[in-house]
Amino acid sequence: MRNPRLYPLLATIAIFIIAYAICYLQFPYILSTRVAGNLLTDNAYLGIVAVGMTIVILSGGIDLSVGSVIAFSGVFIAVMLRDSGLHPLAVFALLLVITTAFGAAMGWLIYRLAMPAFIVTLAGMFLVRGVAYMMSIDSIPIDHPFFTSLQRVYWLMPGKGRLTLIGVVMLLAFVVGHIIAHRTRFGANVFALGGGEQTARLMGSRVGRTTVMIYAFSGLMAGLGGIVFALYTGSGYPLATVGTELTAIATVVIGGTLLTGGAGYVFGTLFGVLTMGLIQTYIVFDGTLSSWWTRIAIGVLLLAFIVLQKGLLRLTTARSAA
Amino acid sequence: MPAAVKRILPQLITLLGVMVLVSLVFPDFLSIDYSDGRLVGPVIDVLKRGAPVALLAVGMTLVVATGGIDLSVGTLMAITGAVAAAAIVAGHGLVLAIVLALAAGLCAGGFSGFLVAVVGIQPIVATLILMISGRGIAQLITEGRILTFNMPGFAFLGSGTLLGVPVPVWIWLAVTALAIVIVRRTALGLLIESVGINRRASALAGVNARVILIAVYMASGLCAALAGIITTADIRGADANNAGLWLELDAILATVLGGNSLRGGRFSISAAVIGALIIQTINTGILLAGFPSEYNLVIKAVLVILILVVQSPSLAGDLKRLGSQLSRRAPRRSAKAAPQRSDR
Amino acid sequence: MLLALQSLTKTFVGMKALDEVDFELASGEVHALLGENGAGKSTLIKCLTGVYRRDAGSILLDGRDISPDSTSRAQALGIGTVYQEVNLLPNLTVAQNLTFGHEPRRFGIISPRAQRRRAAQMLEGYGLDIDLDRDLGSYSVAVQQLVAIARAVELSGRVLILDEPTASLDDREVQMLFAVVRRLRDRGLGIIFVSHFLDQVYALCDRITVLRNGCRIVTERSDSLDRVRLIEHMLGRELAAQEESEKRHRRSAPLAGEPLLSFAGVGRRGFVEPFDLEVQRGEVIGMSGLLGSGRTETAELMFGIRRMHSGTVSDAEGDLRLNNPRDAIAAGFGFAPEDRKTDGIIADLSIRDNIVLAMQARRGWLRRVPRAEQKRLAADYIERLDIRTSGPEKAVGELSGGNQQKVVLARWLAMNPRFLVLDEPTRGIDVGAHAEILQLVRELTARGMAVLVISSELDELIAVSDRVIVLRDRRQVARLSGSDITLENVVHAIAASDEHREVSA
Amino acid sequence: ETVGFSQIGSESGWRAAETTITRQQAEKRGIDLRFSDAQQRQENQIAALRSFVAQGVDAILLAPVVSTGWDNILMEARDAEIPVVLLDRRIDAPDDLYMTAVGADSVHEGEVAGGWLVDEVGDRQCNVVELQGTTGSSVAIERKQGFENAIADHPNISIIRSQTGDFTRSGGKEVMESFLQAENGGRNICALFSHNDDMAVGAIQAIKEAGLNPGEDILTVSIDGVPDYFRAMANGDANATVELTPNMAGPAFDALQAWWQDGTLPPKFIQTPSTLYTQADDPEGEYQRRKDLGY
Ligand SMILES: Nc1ncnc2c1ncn2[C@@H]1O[C@H](COP(=O)(O)OP(=O)(O)OP(=O)(O)O)[C@@H](O)[C@H]1O
Ligand SMILES: Nc1ncnc2c1ncn2[C@@H]1O[C@H](COP(=O)(O)OP(=O)(O)OP(=O)(O)O)[C@@H](O)[C@H]1O
Ligand SMILES: [Mg+2]
Ligand SMILES: [Mg+2]
Repeated sequence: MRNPRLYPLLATIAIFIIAYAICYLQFPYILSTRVAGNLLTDNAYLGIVAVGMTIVILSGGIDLSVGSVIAFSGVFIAVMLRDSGLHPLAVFALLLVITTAFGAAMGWLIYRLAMPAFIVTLAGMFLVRGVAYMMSIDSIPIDHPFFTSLQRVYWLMPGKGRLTLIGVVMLLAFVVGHIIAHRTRFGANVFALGGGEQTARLMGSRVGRTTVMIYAFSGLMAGLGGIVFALYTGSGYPLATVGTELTAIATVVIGGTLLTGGAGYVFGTLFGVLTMGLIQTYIVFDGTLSSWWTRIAIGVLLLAFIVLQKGLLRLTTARSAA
Repeated sequence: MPAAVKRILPQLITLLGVMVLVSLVFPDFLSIDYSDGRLVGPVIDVLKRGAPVALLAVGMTLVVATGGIDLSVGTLMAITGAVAAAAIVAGHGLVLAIVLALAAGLCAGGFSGFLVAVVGIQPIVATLILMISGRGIAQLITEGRILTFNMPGFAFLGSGTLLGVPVPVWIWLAVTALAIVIVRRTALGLLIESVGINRRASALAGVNARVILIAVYMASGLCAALAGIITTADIRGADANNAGLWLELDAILATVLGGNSLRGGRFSISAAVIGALIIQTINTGILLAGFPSEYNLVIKAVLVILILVVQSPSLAGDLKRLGSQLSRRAPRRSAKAAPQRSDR
Repeated sequence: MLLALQSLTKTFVGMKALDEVDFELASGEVHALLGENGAGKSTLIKCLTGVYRRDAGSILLDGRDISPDSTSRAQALGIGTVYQEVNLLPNLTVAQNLTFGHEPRRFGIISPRAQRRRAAQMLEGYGLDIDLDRDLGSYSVAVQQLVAIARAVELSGRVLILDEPTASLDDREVQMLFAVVRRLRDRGLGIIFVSHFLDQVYALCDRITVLRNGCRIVTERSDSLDRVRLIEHMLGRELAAQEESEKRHRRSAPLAGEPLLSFAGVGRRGFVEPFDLEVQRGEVIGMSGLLGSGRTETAELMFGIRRMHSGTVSDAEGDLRLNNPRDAIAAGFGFAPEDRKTDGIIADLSIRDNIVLAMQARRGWLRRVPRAEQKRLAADYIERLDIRTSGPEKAVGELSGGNQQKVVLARWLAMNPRFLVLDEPTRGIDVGAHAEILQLVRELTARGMAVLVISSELDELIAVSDRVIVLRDRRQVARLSGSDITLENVVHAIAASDEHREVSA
Repeated sequence: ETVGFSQIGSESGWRAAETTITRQQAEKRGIDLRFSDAQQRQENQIAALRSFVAQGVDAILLAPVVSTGWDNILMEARDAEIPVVLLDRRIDAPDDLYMTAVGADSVHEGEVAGGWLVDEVGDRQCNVVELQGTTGSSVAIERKQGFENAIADHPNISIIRSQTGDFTRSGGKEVMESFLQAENGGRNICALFSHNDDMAVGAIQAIKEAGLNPGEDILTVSIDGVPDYFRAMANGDANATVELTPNMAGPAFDALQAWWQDGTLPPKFIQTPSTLYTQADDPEGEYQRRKDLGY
């Protein structure tokens, strides 16, 4: 491979394939389309949010509010469908407008106050979950006919696996995210910001505008992730997806994106998400781990992935330098 | 005004402001009684309840000064608390229990530091790993239940009083003072700052960046261990599932409210500790005010955002510029420092 | 007038960087902006392009008032700029850097192929043979500098601003740059050129404006302003003493006897070919070569920044282990790196802290350098190196480029090493300080210190060195000493192809 | 037979005991239990259920973290003809989607607790402070509801302060401290109602440290029946608790085995008893009986 930029991505993919192979040796059933379909469906909301998170992290920022935004979205959809009589599509549109605006507002604060994104989005995280509580502290089922029919859309793959609508939405989100990050001027500005705000500014990048757009995009993706999550669970619950932001960050990092910004690939994140999903699936298939061993196993496997990736990278860069 | 005071002035003012605000919704906030040889009152509660976050903030400030972040501290509280409780339940003495807990904190911090400094994993991720799996380790020690113990000596660390003041307050005061002395009376502060601002240039100047990095994470682990001991002693039991849950976020928040930049560099421990007190004042204020609990998060978030806006340096710059524009109307052109965009 | 600045004023906390400066740029001229380190040149440029918000004054382009409030605005107005520190993005590819902000697009989607083609066009005429798809950061400062220039040239419809563009270029690149600049001038652009190399200024520029302490001193045609008067304008004092010291060419034989250090077969695969070098006490070794010939790499190997794969280093006492910079420092080495921004300064720390840093690191964290001692050192070096600052507590990042370089030098001088490696020590340093630094190097060697100087400025190298080593393709190809050190010989050795190996002694 | 068990997590000692007992029950009956811990996340539970379905287990035990959002996955299980038994909490779904639910009625628990207080104070004026569970959790909402039902007809009893203690011991202690501060050093408080025992244990410590006598100056009533609370009762520091048995798996396995044997369908809701324990019910003995159950 000529371009060293691709190494982290390739390392991620290689490790995912190796891991899948190892799981397959132990539980052959893991290679069925059923499990593969589940992997996409179960991680759809995470993947969508992770696309937004990738863009944010590429710019050198971070967005801790996404987990709360998902929960808020669910509650919002549930409450609106219950109380307002609007069509679900109208509710979705309204929701996306709200979450995008919320993201934009955070971006504006980050830029205008020159505050670290970590803190502004942390406050945002409290705020949005708080608002979700205020709308309803109870969990609310969603049973609009259009909504439930959306939930049941899937294509049956050979081997009885289901490729669900939300799984497809996630894959589309990755395609769109890839184009935005790697093929648009906005994307170039994101990378520039990640490379250094000062420098980006001197090169003529409009930092303020870019920052606002980045967090708006993340808000949009979190809103979309919220819709997908609502479809997935069919309910709205203010306590849902606590800590999802950390999982999303972990997937982005496993996907080979540098947390310091400026380097990475959106498609790497897809493999990060799948890797996380694989870890979960493996643990469920195993079925013997107690609560605490589950946690320890997740941590250890994460560490193993990251260290392996580091090692692989070092090996390849050393080889290419020689 | 001495530089040290000037540095923490914004935080002090904010703290005062928050206290005034709380006094508005709960007029008795500032009242302090003396009964049974100890001081009681909401302010004392703030000082005492603020102990864990204040302690975490001390360690977090050092980590943040190197440009890192430590997400594992909340989990470390659970681990160290579990270690202490398990030691006590197993019949070991007070001293051994404390020593084991502190050692566990040091080891765990050393592990994070190793991942960051030697393996080269980014701090958020390195400590995230411990944050996730560490709680499993703590649960492993307690087997998922609350490990209750009965040892008045240990409980004293959490709920005792000394000279009328709760022991946790003494502990965080002492640790803060000690940390400040260590970093400012030696060259450690300078070395930490230089590594945080430019690790490569520091290494080229001969600074042992690796050792410094590992050391700050160990310090953070140690602070977390103390916080864990206090929380465990306070409820006389190790609650592996809940001890320190999400406190790392409060600690980071405190550090930032203390005016420390998450990008690393210049830091102030005392300001971070005041930041912790600000957060605790808000928390206690919410409890005292008696709003329904579903409002807790919104109130906290709004206050935090408000404080961030008020403390924002660029906002101060804008105000100054506004002022100088006004005064420019006056005949003599006053060329007051107009902060440039570049110092963002 | 193409561009006119009228009574531009800019104040930083506690100091006036620009004081009612007037400046005019005609179309079709190259206008040099000169002055000592910290005179305000870069500040003027940054006010002009909207990086800094000016306090007062107006900026007219074609007689119309423009007030660029951001660099993107300035670019849109046709003002292209190369800032003093290379300001490109190391994490983007060369092609992305070149086309940043005006990538060729179809339906809003960037086409990488067109992007590459456009980038290749932009780089034509600079003699660079580089992979456009690689990260810019993987190239040397000089390459980055050329890329930055190519980018600015492309962006400048009306005005091109070059702030010390030649600081890290060698002769060949400089000539290429000049050819490009002249072409643009003939097309009617106005060009602002900042440099401390007066030869280049006289070779290229039509008019000269001198700044001193934020005030404009003079603007004159370059053919009517002679060199001595120019320098006097810059320094604000008579030159006599200065010239004296320039002339005093000391090339006494280095103190003979046991070598201070000997490097034997030191090398690293794919990095630096094994080489031998004996360093004598009190000598100045110059290291010369083209861009990318491996000079910096050699220095990094010597200082333990990269581990060597072969060879030994020894002094009178025996072998030295140089696994990292700390080992090297313990062995009495010092190293002032080429890229001061990333490898040298700790931007947010004060001048005092930066100067004592290496010393403190060597003493260990427990034994703090006493405060009084720190203050004395800082005051001492601010005075000796003439660091322009409002005080020792100013953050180094706020100093002008040349003054930052001096702080890095001071850090190592304070260590009093026995072997000091200076990689491009005079980059971005003004005439006055330039002479002072060379003078300092001589004083140091007189006290027994050995110095290795890497410099692209051959005149300087020849003036100061007792011995010159020439590198090509990461290999030592020539060593010159004594009277062999002449411009001609050095240039010959640098340029010679492999048949001319006999030059090497 | 293979049974998949999707547990919420291990957020409390009670939960840990439920897990322990479920494992014990499975072992006793020779059932191969596939355990999956969801770390308090519904999405993990759904994913685990999908995996169970994919693996083709014979039955699924589900302790749902939240009451809504199960329709789809339960339908998948039904399509695969895998019976699902809900443990400990009920859900908001058509009841043909699961076989049965084993659990206590949280509203009823609150009512029992409230009823005890009503009997205890008689006509005395009584100000109650309430420690809520995690905001938004159905248990907290329902226990609060039940308690309020019980005191609704007794104007002499009123809840004067109510805050969340997150079901944790330290939360209970911290919130109780602020209650004491806010209510005149606790002198205005006549009783404490806590949504679980862990918080109550913390609150009891706070009351003691404030120089008051829990169990006398402030009556305490709580729900769950964990060992530490029984010990507090034995010491006279606490007054009453409503037990929530952690043995949900026993009845669940009974129902499953009956169904496997001859296809008998159990009732849709198997309610476990919500027994009230007071100081008169040999708390020390209850403590001894429970202390090794993994709480
Ligand atoms: N961001 C800043 N904050 C405070 N002071 C500054 C800042 N930038 C520049 N200065 C000060 O303004 C003065 C002018 O600096 P400037 O960079 O314009 O000098 P220069 O002429 O470009 O020098 P050099 O030749 O060394 O590049 C210097 O004294 C410097 O210390
Ligand atoms: N003209 C060029 N074309 C392609 N690559 C180059 C060119 N110049 C430098 N490089 C690359 O830049 C890298 C860094 O070179 P290095 O900094 O060692 O050179 P140097 O001799 O120290 O020169 P200088 O210090 O003047 O930049 C080299 O590995 C080389 O591959
Ligand atoms: Mg300059
Ligand atoms: Mg070089």
